[in-house]
Amino acid sequence: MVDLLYFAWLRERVGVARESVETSAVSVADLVEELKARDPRYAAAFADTSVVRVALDQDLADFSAPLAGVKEIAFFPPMTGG
Amino acid sequence: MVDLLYFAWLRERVGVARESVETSAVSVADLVEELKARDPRYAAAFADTSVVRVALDQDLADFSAPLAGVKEIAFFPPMTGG
Amino acid sequence: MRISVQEAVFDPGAELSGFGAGRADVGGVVSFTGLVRDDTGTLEALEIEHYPGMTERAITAMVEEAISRWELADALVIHRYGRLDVGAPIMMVATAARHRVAAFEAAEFLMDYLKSRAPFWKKEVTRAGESWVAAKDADEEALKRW
Amino acid sequence: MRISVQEAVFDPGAELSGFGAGRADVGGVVSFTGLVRDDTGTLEALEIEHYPGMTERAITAMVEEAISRWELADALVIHRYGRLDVGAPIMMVATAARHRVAAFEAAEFLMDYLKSRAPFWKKEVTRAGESWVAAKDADEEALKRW
Repeated sequence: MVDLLYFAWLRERVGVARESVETSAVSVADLVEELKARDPRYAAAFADTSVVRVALDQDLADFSAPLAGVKEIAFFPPMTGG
Repeated sequence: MVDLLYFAWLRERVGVARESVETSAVSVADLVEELKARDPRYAAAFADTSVVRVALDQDLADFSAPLAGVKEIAFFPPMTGG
Repeated sequence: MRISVQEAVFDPGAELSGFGAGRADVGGVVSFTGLVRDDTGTLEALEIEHYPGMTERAITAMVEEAISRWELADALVIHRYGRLDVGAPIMMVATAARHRVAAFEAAEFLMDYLKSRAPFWKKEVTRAGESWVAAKDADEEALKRW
Repeated sequence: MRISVQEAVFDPGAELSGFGAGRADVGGVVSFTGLVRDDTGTLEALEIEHYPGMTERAITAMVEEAISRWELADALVIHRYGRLDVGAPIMMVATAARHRVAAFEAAEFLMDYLKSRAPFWKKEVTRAGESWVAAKDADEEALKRW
């Protein structure tokens, strides 16, 4: 089981802020494909992954990053702090 | 009559902060030569004019600037504000 | 160093008071305060969402890098989340260094990283509706200078 | 805008409080505070001489140029003269603008000009004696970027 977190408009499109999922995806990109196939809400959220950022256990990562050992995966739009 | 002002180490070398002089010098450079000829204190103060700045009526000027109409001439080292 | 991620409003002046002061090895202190701006006259509030846990972690890493790179004597970051009024402070950065150039550069570095690498998202709430603020290409570009 | 050339000590935090705040057109406020630094552990005081009249005139011209060039909403310059203790504030600049880059640039422009174009002269007083601080070539060079 891995925790998925969504922020900002990704949270709004997916409809939840946090969920736990069972997955055998080996990379972030694989997981995103799995989610998109599962429900139109995910397909809408991940329609354009060029505007989606990902953090693995609270560190920014690439979509090609492996998921082995990761407990918390967060998806969000480009950050707008400051 | 024109007022001459000296600041920082120029003031210390000339020995006064302010004085009024009668001069027919047409430029700052002419005035400096006149002063240097008058007394060793001025010769010491103006020994290296590359480290002397001048303001005419409180505006920075060049040594070649004309003195016509000027009431206040200030000599000082490069500024160290901030 | 002090890092605070908070909902409460703060007073930038009170935060600056005493920061980097009274020590012999600090020649310059720079502060930046970001405020809620209303360009159109229709903004009711700014809502800021963040990622608790990662936020503090990401900011700590930035501040530690700034301290070591510019040999800062001290650094401060405050960043708010939640609902913010027009004109209110959003965040603040302060840096203390021996020389002014280091203090300025470190503050600008922190601002550039907070903009694009700290997990905050801004939403503008107007009478006409709500919209997420889009990240600017210029902000991403700004990171390249460091 | 506010310009103050003064002998009295001031509190940078108190000066920053309210500066550029509570208005809808300001997105960023930058402040710089210069403090008396003691690199050798022998400094007893910094003595600052200035040219009354020209000082205010020169600073006003710089601030007016910064306001028009960066479309500042507000600007503040405080600069002390007389005898200053180690760790005490020497001077302060603050700028308020729509965007952070303008506020940073305007503050750095003012600092660069105050360093080399405002008629102040610093003397270091140590137990071993007194010496005038020499202007740095780097400070004169810094003006070229503007």
